[in-house]
Amino acid sequence: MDLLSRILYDMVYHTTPILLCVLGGLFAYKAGVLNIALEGMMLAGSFIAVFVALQTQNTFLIYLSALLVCAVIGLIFAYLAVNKKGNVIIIGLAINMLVPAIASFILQFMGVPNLTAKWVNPVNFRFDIPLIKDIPYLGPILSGHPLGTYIGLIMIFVASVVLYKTRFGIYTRVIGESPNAATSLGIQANKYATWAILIGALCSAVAGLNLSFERLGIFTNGMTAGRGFIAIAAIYCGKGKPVQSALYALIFGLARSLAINLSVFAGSISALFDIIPYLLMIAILAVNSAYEIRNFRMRTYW
Amino acid sequence: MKSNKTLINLLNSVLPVLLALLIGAILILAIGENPFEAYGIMFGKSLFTLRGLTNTLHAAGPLLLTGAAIAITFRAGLFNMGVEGQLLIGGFMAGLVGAYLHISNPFLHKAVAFAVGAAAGVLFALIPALLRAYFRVDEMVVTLTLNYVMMTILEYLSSGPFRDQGAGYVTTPTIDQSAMFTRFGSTRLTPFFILALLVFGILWYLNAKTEFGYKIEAIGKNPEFSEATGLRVRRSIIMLILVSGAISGFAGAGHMMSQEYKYTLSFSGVTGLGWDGMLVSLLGSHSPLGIVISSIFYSALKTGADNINMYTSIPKEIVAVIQGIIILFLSIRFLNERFGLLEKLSKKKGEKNGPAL
Amino acid sequence: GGGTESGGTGPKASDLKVGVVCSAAGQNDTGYNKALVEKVKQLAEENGFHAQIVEPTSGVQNALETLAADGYNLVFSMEYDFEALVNGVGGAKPIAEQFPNTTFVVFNDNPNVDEAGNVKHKNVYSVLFNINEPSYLAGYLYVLVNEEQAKLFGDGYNMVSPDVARVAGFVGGTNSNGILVFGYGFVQGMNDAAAELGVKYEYLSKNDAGFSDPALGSTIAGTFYDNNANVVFAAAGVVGDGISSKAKEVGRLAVQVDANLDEQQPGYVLTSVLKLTNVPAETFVKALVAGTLDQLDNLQTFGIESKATDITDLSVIEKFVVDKEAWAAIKAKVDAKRQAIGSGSLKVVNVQIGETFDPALCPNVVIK
Amino acid sequence: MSTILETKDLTKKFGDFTANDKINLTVEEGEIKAIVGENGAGKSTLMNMLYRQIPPTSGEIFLRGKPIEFQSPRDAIQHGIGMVHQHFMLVPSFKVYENILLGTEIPDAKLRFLVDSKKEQQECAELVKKYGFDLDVNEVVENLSVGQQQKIEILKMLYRNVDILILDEPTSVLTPQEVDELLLQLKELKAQGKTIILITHKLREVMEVSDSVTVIKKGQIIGNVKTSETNEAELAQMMVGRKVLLTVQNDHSVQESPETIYTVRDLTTNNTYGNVVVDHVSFEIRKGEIYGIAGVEGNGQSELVKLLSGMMEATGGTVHYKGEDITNLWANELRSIGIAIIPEDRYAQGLCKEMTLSANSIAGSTRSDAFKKNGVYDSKKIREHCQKLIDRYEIRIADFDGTVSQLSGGNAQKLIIAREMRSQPDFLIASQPTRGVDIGAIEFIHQQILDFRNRGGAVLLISSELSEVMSLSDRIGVMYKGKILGEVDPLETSETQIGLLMAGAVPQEVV
Ligand SMILES: Nc1ncnc2c1ncn2[C@@H]1O[C@H](COP(=O)(O)OP(=O)(O)OP(=O)(O)O)[C@@H](O)[C@H]1O
Ligand SMILES: Nc1ncnc2c1ncn2[C@@H]1O[C@H](COP(=O)(O)OP(=O)(O)OP(=O)(O)O)[C@@H](O)[C@H]1O
Ligand SMILES: [Mg+2]
Ligand SMILES: [Mg+2]
Repeated sequence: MDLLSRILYDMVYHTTPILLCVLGGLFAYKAGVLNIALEGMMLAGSFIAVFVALQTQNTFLIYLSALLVCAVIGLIFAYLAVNKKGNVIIIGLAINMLVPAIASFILQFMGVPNLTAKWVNPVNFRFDIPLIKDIPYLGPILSGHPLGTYIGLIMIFVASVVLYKTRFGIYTRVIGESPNAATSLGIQANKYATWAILIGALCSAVAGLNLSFERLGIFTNGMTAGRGFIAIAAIYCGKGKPVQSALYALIFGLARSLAINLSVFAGSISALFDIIPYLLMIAILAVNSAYEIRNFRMRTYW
Repeated sequence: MKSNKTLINLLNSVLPVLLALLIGAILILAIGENPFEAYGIMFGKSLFTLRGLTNTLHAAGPLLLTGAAIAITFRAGLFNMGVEGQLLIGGFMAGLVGAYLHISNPFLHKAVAFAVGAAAGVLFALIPALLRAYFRVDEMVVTLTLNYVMMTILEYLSSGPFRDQGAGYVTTPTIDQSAMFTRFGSTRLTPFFILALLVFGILWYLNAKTEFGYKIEAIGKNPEFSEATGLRVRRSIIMLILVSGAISGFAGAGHMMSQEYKYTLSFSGVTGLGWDGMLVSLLGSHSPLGIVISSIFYSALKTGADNINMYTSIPKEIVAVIQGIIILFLSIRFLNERFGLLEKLSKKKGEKNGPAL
Repeated sequence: GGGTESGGTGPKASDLKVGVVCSAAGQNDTGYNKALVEKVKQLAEENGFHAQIVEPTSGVQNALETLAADGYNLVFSMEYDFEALVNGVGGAKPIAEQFPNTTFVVFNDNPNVDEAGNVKHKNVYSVLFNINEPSYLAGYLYVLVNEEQAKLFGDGYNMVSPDVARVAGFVGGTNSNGILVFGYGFVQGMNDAAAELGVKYEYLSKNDAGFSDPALGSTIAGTFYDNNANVVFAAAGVVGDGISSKAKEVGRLAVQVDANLDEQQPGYVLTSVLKLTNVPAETFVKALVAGTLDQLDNLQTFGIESKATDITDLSVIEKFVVDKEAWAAIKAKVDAKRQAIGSGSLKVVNVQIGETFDPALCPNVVIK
Repeated sequence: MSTILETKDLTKKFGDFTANDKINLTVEEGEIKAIVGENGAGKSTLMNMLYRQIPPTSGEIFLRGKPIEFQSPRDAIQHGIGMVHQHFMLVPSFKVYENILLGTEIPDAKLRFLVDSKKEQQECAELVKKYGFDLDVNEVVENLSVGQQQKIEILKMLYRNVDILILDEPTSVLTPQEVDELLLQLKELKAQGKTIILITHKLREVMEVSDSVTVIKKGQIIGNVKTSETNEAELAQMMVGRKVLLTVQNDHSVQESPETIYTVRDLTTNNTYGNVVVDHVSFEIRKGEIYGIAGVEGNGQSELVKLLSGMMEATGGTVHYKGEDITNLWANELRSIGIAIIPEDRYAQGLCKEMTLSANSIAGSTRSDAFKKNGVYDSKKIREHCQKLIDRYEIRIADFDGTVSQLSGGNAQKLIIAREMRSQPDFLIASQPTRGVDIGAIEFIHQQILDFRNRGGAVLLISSELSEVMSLSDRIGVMYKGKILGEVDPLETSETQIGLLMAGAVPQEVV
């Protein structure tokens, strides 16, 4: 693969986990719940995936268990945040603390630094999409990825439809934007908020699974390395709109891919490449809202 | 009524801890260890021995400050998540001052380091502050992302330009003795803790007794009202974020000069003092007294973890688990203002002789 | 108290207390801590003394102080953090001075000497490993193997033929002498082999990959393999796991460090550069039990002859090679080099003890 | 006519405060029932219980004679009871039709899980036509005027074809035109057989549309009368418990001094979308004069007030006060030179609902030494100050240490006025001072404004309540499309003439 197409391929590769978190997390965002536990949920997903992969080679089981565990975490979050009206930031931080703690407790117990499922060979999880792979330039970039990536890409479309074309999506947006309207019409805010959070959890599961299992067959504690927070940032930048938010996720993917692919030539300074996506995002945000408020004469928009 | 409220608040913070400890006990039993011994050591050696207590207070110092830094912004409705980054840059700069500026006068040396650290915090906070105030950019996103930017930059600086070449791992040179806080006797406690208390006290006073506090409350609860009644919201927002940045930078500098003495990639610990501070502040529901208590409680947990793996064969990870569970439970109120049952009571008696409260 | 002292040499073994303060990687790392911890535990079993393993959460300093204050006789400090121990911080006296009855052992550096080169504290021992030497062997081995790849590797592999390119990659955790020492030894080994065969090699490196993110490791390795490297030398903790799995993915080779990780991805890990901390552990504990610690030199260097540092016996990769004669020949050559190093006739640069690496001395390796 | 809705000893307690006390309300089928009462009397609470927005503490509700136990507003709607809240419950970013159908979306014929927005738009368009509203169902709600938004609320209920429609203060935010329109529509609905319960503070409206009136005071029903058998004065007396002057005695003979104190020249600004909303507005106010600005809501009055109260920046023009240029000064600066402001929205700009009474009582003068002892706040002084305001202005409170949210609209408004007057200003900007406030309070507030004028103060009065402007002002400027179309003297101008101006007719025709 030549450098350019490699960079683009890696862009997709690095975007995947963030993209999944974004598309899952934006439901909670729209429902007015700040879910900073994406990070923890993703880590849980990546842990369980490899952990189960050590017991069985049944991929279905591996996916299932990762999804289940994250669903449970999601439900806990939802119960505390929605039903118990707990402080979402505390809950989120707590989960982000708890998951790695439990993981390292188990690692400690097993007496290993990290989990490696030797039977996993990432190549076997990549597959080409019949038609797409033959598209001249796009083919090699979009094709030949693991399942998680395709789920992510499809989710962009799915999320858009669900959010704007189904009752669930509509109500989710309502309870976030004007809870009073929801209650005054007897829309059960709690139910929809819970589901919104749950979707985030499930997507994080796939994200984590992609990170640890599909890519490496390895789990190391803290391997999510803040991707969950990046996802939140992306969601906020995209105002929770699926396509926009996905684009922001893509920016990160691109910058990350650039950083790594160019570092071979750039040397140690390449360490600083990693900050490009963040600065880029902030710049975009600033320009965006600077444009939005260009004829703002109001002094009270805080 | 009032006393009742405080009782409930107390219960609301004690119950979760007990519950979490219970779960922890089960875990410890499960791996065939003795919970009582574990807890005995965990709390005994972190609160009820001089060495332990002083260790705990020592660790509480930075948390007090980061907690306060979070509180003043959160209460003003500003979701400032940048304390971690501001603390890091503060600590880093203080570290440079400590290592490269050789000021023989220990007092002066520390003063300069603090000044530089706080200033660094302020400058770094300036970005989200201005973006928020003049461009309406969501401060949460900006601060959240800038944390990573700062971590990356500092990692580069500490492993490149400012690296201690002798060292076998990434670290800046150790700061001069003149920049190190000397401990009280054999304890780890240093004058920095007193300093932290002092700063905290001043903030508390300003908050309770001056327009500073009024601004925070008003802007937090109704910015439009605040603007209409002449509080100059834009200015105030900038001011608050910068103050928060200053405190965070100050905390970082203190941590550098009283604990770390050099900038390493694990400068602010596993969870990060900034994030710890956010928890401390949230758990203390942003109230001064609450923050004091929760910061001490939280650092007791930390030193407790240390003792567990210092004196027992129980993996320290289990303490982290308990820690997480406690915080998880603390996030919700187990009891509402009037206990659940009293609520029902008042419903029943309601018709006749008014509610029970 | 109680029992009579055995031959006046220190207290009874059962009264002894040995502590290990692990480095950040923890006692279950890929080998550096683990090997020592397990040996200490085993010896504790055999000699019936108490061993305490500590993964410090509030600083090495606090851990050392606590153990010493608790009257531990021997404390291994695995972390690269000597300031408090040797020089003292925050106005406190050096820990070594505060607790003269405790013996401290530190690794990977010799901080215990002043400008004049005199030992500062009698009760502080420094352990150095000459991992530059096995690294040399690894580099030497790789070139030989790479040149013979056609004979050695059957299907399942996807090497870049020497006629296309001759490349090796190196991934280090941090840009420090402790890490670079691996790379330079490796380069020197490559150079000698390349010189013998009259070929030129390229050497790609990323020295700041950290020690924690295998995903990163795998991507970096990926870029190296894309640039025609047939081997990537991983000296970056668990980042290496990602590199091995990448090697397997693309059907090429990795070289690991610290413990014997050849089984990590059998057939795709060429060898591991061993750094066996259990050897020094045994030396010191035995001395402690025998009460002969003070007879040891305060600087303990473990070279290839000590068996504390070496490359693996290659038994794992051997199962995968096709042409056994060619393989035997290669092994013989490597053994010869091992002899030469052991006997001191071959000198490998060791940047960890302050020597400087001069690329000019390795004309056959182009360092990118 | 048969009874359609009936409550028996319906009671609501908030903590230890009884908002509704054994209410026995009877509503006949097909009538328009008006419910009046002072702020905080318990009207909204009662309605919220009928609609099951909040659960009753005790008591029963009978619908067509049968007792009903609703669990949620949804139940209420299904049983044909709909409510339009005083504070709208719309989703700003949603389109009109989406809001109307919220909760009863139309599923796609084939793919059941999708909603059929095509069909939805059609149905809503038809609905709008059927009831003769003028609305674009594809418009996004946040760009609509308050009046239009209210129509959506009503349509929301009509779509769910409720037989009983509850409206809580529907007119308090409407322009005169919109009010008339609404009242017509209510009659129309009644003609179509709907039963309507109408809460309002405006007795004129009560007399105009209602069939019967129920008066609530302090959470209890103190009277049920047929509209035909009563009059405004009587109702007013029932509500407040004393005689009320429905229009204050404005002694126009009080001569304003010739000295102009406040001058606005060509003031101009634009809104967020960049279109000019205040367009070269000029006027001047003399000492001892009330200058009224009349105009249909949404013709730039709000923006004008924001400009003059330091909440908005002018793109052009100047404002002079006592000779000095105060254009684009900030609120704090305006206050420091003796300008008092009664803002348009009491809960948005005037008060902070979640802050204590005393904290609100020092708003705007937080720097004043009156509340400090050696440099820092002295809570004793502050509390005394607050108590003074409460006593002097007879503000009805439940808990002194409680928050402002305990106050009813009227009392909340009183608190603002008390606070602003306390600073002894020379110039008062009063915007919609009596919106949503009961007549007792209205009388009081009007009196305050006049007294201030009579003490030689100057007042800028902005109100969409034409009668209010007419009765208080010494001069009236009429705003239309951001311009001041003309200035008239209330004494020799009729409401219709002003109405013409408000509708945009050019001045010449009037003078
Ligand atoms: N959720 C609540 N909690 C506590 N008190 C409340 C609550 N809602 C209303 N009240 C109190 O109950 C009383 C009646 O409130 P309600 O809304 O019925 O008044 P209202 O008649 O609608 O007044 P207005 O004419 O201003 O609308 C008020 O004094 C108010 O302070
Ligand atoms: N949670 C609450 N606690 C105390 N009082 C409340 C609460 N909610 C509403 N109220 C009071 O009940 C009264 C009626 O509420 P409502 O929403 O009708 O406002 P209002 O009094 O009519 O004022 P306005 O008509 O100007 O909106 C108000 O005084 C309001 O402040
Ligand atoms: Mg009301
Ligand atoms: Mg009202």
